[in-house]
Amino acid sequence: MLIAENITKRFAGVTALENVCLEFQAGKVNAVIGENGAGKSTLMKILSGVYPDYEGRILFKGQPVRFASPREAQDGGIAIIHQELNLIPYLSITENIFLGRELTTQWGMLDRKAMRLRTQQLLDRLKLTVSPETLVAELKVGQQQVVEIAKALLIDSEVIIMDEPTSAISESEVEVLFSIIADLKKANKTIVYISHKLDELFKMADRFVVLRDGKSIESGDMRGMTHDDIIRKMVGRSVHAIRRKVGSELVKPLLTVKNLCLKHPVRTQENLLKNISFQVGRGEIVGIFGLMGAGRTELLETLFGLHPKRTSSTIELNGQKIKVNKPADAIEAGLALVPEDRKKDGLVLGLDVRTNISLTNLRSLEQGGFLNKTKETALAKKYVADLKIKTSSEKQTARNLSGGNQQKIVLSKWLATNPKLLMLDEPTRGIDVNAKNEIYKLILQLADEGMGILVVSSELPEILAISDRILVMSEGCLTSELSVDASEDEILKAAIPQTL
Amino acid sequence: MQIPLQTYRPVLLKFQSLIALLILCVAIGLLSDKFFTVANGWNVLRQISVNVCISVGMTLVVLTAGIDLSVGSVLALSGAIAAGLLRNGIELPANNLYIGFTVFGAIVAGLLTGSVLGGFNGWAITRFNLPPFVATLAMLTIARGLTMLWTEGFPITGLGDSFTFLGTGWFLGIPLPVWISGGIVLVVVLLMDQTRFGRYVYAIGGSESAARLSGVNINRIKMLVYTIAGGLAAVGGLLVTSRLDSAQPNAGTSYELDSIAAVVIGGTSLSGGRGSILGTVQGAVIIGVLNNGLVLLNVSPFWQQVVKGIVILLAVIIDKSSSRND
Amino acid sequence: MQIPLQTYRPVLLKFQSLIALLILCVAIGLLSDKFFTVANGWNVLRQISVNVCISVGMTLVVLTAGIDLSVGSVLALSGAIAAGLLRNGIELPANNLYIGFTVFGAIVAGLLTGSVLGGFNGWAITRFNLPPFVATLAMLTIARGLTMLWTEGFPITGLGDSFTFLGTGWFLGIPLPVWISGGIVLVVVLLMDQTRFGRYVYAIGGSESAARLSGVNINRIKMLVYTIAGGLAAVGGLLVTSRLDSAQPNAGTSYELDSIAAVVIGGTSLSGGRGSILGTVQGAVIIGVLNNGLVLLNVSPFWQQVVKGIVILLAVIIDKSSSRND
Amino acid sequence: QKSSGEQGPKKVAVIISTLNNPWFVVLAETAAAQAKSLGYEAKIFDSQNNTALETDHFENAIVSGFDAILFNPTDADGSVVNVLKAKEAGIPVFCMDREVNSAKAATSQILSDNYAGCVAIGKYFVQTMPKKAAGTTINYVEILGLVGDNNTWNRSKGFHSVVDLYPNLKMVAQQSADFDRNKALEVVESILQAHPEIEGIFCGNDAMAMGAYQAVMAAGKAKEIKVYGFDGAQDVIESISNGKIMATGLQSPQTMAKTAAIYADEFFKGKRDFPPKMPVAVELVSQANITDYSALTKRN
Ligand SMILES: Nc1ncnc2c1ncn2[C@@H]1O[C@H](COP(=O)(O)OP(=O)(O)OP(=O)(O)O)[C@@H](O)[C@H]1O
Ligand SMILES: Nc1ncnc2c1ncn2[C@@H]1O[C@H](COP(=O)(O)OP(=O)(O)OP(=O)(O)O)[C@@H](O)[C@H]1O
Ligand SMILES: O[C@@H]1[C@H](O)[C@H](O)CO[C@H]1O
Ligand SMILES: [Mg+2]
Ligand SMILES: [Mg+2]
Repeated sequence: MLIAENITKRFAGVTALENVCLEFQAGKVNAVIGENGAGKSTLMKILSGVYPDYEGRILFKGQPVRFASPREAQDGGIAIIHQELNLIPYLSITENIFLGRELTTQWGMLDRKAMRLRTQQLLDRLKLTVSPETLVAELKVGQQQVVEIAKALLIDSEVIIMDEPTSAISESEVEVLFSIIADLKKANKTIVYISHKLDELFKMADRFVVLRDGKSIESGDMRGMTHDDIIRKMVGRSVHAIRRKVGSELVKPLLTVKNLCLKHPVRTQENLLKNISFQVGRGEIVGIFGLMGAGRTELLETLFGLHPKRTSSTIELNGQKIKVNKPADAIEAGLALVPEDRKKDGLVLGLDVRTNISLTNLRSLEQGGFLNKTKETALAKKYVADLKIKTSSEKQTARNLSGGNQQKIVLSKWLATNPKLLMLDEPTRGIDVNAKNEIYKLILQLADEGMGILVVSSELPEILAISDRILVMSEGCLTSELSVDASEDEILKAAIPQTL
Repeated sequence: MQIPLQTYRPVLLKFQSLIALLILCVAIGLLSDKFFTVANGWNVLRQISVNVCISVGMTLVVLTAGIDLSVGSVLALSGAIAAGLLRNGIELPANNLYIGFTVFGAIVAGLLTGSVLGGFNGWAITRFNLPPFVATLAMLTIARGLTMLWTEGFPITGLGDSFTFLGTGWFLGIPLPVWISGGIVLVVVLLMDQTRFGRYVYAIGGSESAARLSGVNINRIKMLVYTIAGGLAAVGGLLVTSRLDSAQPNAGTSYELDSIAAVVIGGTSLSGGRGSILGTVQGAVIIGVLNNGLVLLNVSPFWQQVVKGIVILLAVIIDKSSSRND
Repeated sequence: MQIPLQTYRPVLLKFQSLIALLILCVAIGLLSDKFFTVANGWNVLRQISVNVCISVGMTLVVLTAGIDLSVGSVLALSGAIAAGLLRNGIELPANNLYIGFTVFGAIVAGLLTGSVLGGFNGWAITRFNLPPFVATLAMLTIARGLTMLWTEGFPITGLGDSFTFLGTGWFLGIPLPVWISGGIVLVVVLLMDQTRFGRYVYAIGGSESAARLSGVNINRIKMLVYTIAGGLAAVGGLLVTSRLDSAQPNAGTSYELDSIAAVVIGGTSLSGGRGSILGTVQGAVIIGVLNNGLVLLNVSPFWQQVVKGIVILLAVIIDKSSSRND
Repeated sequence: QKSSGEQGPKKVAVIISTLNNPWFVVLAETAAAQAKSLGYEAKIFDSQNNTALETDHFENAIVSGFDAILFNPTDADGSVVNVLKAKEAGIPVFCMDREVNSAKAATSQILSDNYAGCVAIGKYFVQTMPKKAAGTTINYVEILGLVGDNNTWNRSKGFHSVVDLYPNLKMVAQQSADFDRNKALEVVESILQAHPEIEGIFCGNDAMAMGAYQAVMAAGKAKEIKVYGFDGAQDVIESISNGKIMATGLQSPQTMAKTAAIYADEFFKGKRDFPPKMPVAVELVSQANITDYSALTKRN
């Protein structure tokens, strides 16, 4: 159906793809697997017309094609859901879905009604219950990703490329997506599917293609493959998943949160977070699970002093009451937050690795009012080495690193503050298995050294793999506190909203 | 749970600066009995009509996250070209040729001038990927220089009644400049609200890369936007010229600031993607009412500048706090 | 494989506009034998020193993704305050009090004026979350009005040799304004490169939310940045005043455009986070050389503006294409 | 249609091309002060050199019931419509300093003759340039005001109408400094690099003359290069008496402003036959006659 022959793509100084040859078959889900930075997205961008300049040849339905723009690819029958969200924040869902393909009346005016109706149908099909008129900016990341999916489904394409479509959506939405993929398969469409969630691949994919360091390594049938097989092909060696030894020794309380409330920014009589109380022990890893919009991110943000005017709570750290009115207070007290949106909140993408790592820590690098660059470089080098950050040097711009490595920088900058309590919001979103494992290892090691850790994740396996204890949130309330032995059912039950 | 938010936010957004405007009007009205008179109303509307034309174009530019500093000079050159052609036509002594221009011909030439200069802005910005600030700053200087060259530094006057009617006439009890600026507002509101072009303008400003990936031809839309902005500056130039029966070489100096002020006071974000034409019109009205009111209230010219600055500040602060939601 | 890229990219970035500058100099040098003389060199440097002062401050502001339109008026007011106090002191007839000012006292008062006005900009922007464009546009008007009020529209002249030495004197064979602007450049380069403050400025412009999460006190840094910008505008005001031996009420009009032009030509991005002080200095030199060259070549005033616009355009296009790497 | 006619004092509007220049501030303030001293309300409007803004002022003044306008036009042609508009509304307009190109529009025009003034300066310029052997050229420079301003050209033309008759006087550079002191300083600094040999600089106003003189002095050429201005500004009069600047054309804004206000007063009292044009001479103040003007060297 879609064949790539000897595709090579170079960016200034980097060869992202080198002589890649592969084939995607119709009526099948073709998984593309590979580590962060392997070149998956680059290849997809070439196939979908985003990068018109490349070497090599693409055959589509037996014909050589060369798309000059995304538009041409779309018209030719190739749709793509990009890895990065590509929505316009201040346009509505309808406007976004139809962007570039607006329906018009015979007067050349926009046919709003028709577009709205069609959008409503798509949203229904995807089970997203928000009005088509909602501005995308008001949607949570997960909901936005659903809109991206809707956008790709709008036109009837032969090939649908999905580059990590599930990185931000919750399990129930994943189910919906999968049923849609099944339908598409039945209609003999070609699905190209990229995901770092191996479980999904086993559930959905028919075939796989492996990319490693910009080269096509191998392809074949998913049937008969095991987790380890896939990982070995991706990484080039085997990686062992980690699990925390379940130790239930008594832990000393590190963080105590009592009656934390957070008001809604507009409707001030309403609470987004309601009377939340919990503890985190020294050396303990507490996982917070919840569905999209449960209020987990807001909880971490509140603890970190981002909403001082809307908060009421009592917080103790090491038995000392602390007052956190701004992030600087939080850092001072020994808190650290690895935020959900690493590109926007975690990093200053335009600055280099060294500057990003030192940003939280400049005070300690000062000498007589000036920054000691030698010390700063040493600090950056230490973390680049410790966390095995793949970068050409500590002077590389953060933007040019792959997702997993960017996340490691965010971790570094917080570890450099020597926090007592590390809060992680979706720490492994969009990160490949190998990097994920390294991050898990790091978290466990930090806990062993006595740091308290609070991890928010939407991935149950992740929560189960690393937590000592699990808190479940739903609709701004803490609904349950469970041990790691809890069954998935139990956890999900607590996470499902009561008011529906 | 998010529904109520959505129902009232657009309302707030659309009428962002209305509260500030109302306060302003009431305050001036209380202090001067001349303010709330029909004659003064038409006065204010006629006075802002040039700024409205320019600012509508500026809004489009700002919505794409651009800026157009050249509007004032483009206004001057367009007006001067129209006036010059109307007055003197084109003489080509070499070929023993003389081309005369009717009022209509001169107007078309003026509009073309503005559109071509605007188009040049768009071309420079898209072709060389220049920051709009620099490209239009260069055009600010270039168009002013061309105006000086064309007029040789002297105003071009005596343009005839049918031309000056444009800027001074009345139709159905409403001044012609108000009809013209009102018509432009209407057309552009429709354009922005009801057509693909409008969507794309918002989309480009909201996220250029996302718009590109959706197949929007960014360069074409930007070209169009700057061309329209140039064309509307030319309309402003024709209005000014016809109102004065004279094309002044230094017309429009620093109009870009007033125009951007109208856009921003009207709630359009300078980083693009958010805002509205009607907001801009309100912004222009605020500035117009302020200028008018300060004169009616007999504020001394030196104090006027101070008061004007303070009122602009307050207007935007009131907006901000009345539409604050995070 | 990425190494060569990194080693030359910073170089390119730092000297972005150097190529354009070189071409410009060579061209002028070929056309006029007076251009490459020591005296003319000092001339150009002295003439740009005011713009350099202002533009260094503007660079900080732009790096935080802001803009400061008020620099010209702040310059005027600061110069006028210093000159007025030096000339007339403060008389409080009610208390039968007269406070005289030494040159030093007047200079401090001028600097304070600029800093306070800049601080007010910063306060309005951070406290009410106003777009910097609007807040500083308001200040542009307010400070101009205050200047008119303070001077009553008349220049304040006759400031004495020790004051005018600041703008006209020489020290070790170098004009004093060049020492001053050079010193400022040096200090601010150090500040931006070697201190926490500099880092925070870049971080805020790169991503305000990431900076906030990293514990940076955004508001404090912005306040500081605008205060510095105001203070540096005041330095410019003192230089102009002392050079002319006269504080002109309309000094600095439209200096903001020249200053932003220097910043942008120097490669600083108006969306913040990227750029450098040294780039800005190059931008200011380009503008200065251009102004000087056009006069040396006796280009007619009409054509000057056209040529200036075209050269600015070309300078930025050359930059863009010579530093294009993605 | 005038509502405020009956009760309270009559209102006089002083509409001035720009207050961004002390010369006009004097004009405006004298006019307003004179009107007030005659028992009227007076209010100053600043057109900021913008004819369109001036139109707005006229409209606003008409609506808010002013009874007379003392007017300093931004432009001889562009301002005609405004004056006509006031005339239609029955409001007398008295032009000060600059004229409008229409015989019947204004009630009276009290004018300073820029052209004639600069003819006088031109003559003095020719006299004071060094006498050299025939065939030797003497180089000079002209600094123009705002190139879009008609006074700039009236002055330049008046000057050249004399100086161009002398072929050995050669203008080696003509540049604009926008009537601005700082710009003139910088422009002349640069010109002195290209033409160190010049012997005279004629400037379109006094602010520029001061800037030009400062550049000349900084270059150590105060002896060789003679500077001429126009306006009769305070600091230039002083500089003439100190031997720094050669000459200027003294316009008397005070006289013009006072006359205009007095005319308005007479108009209210019923007088109608005003001279359509009332020229106020521009006096040449020079090194030769500065002693006659010594009273002016102190601000009153
Ligand atoms: N615009 C660009 N400029 C320079 N280098 C780039 C650019 N885009 C991608 N790269 C580089 O190309 C390589 C492949 O990147 P790509 O995004 O295709 O990886 P990926 O397999 O999709 O990774 P991930 O799983 O993290 O999404 C990486 O080394 C990346 O740094
Ligand atoms: N700025 C805001 N304005 C209005 N409502 C908001 C805002 N930010 C968050 N909310 C609401 O607060 C609730 C909690 O959001 P939060 O981001 O904490 O959820 P979450 O559990 O982290 O979900 P996710 O997995 O999507 O990150 C949601 O219902 C969301 O709609
Ligand atoms: O006389 C005045 C002043 O010289 C001013 O500088 C320009 O305009 C003239 O009318
Ligand atoms: Mg990818
Ligand atoms: Mg979250």
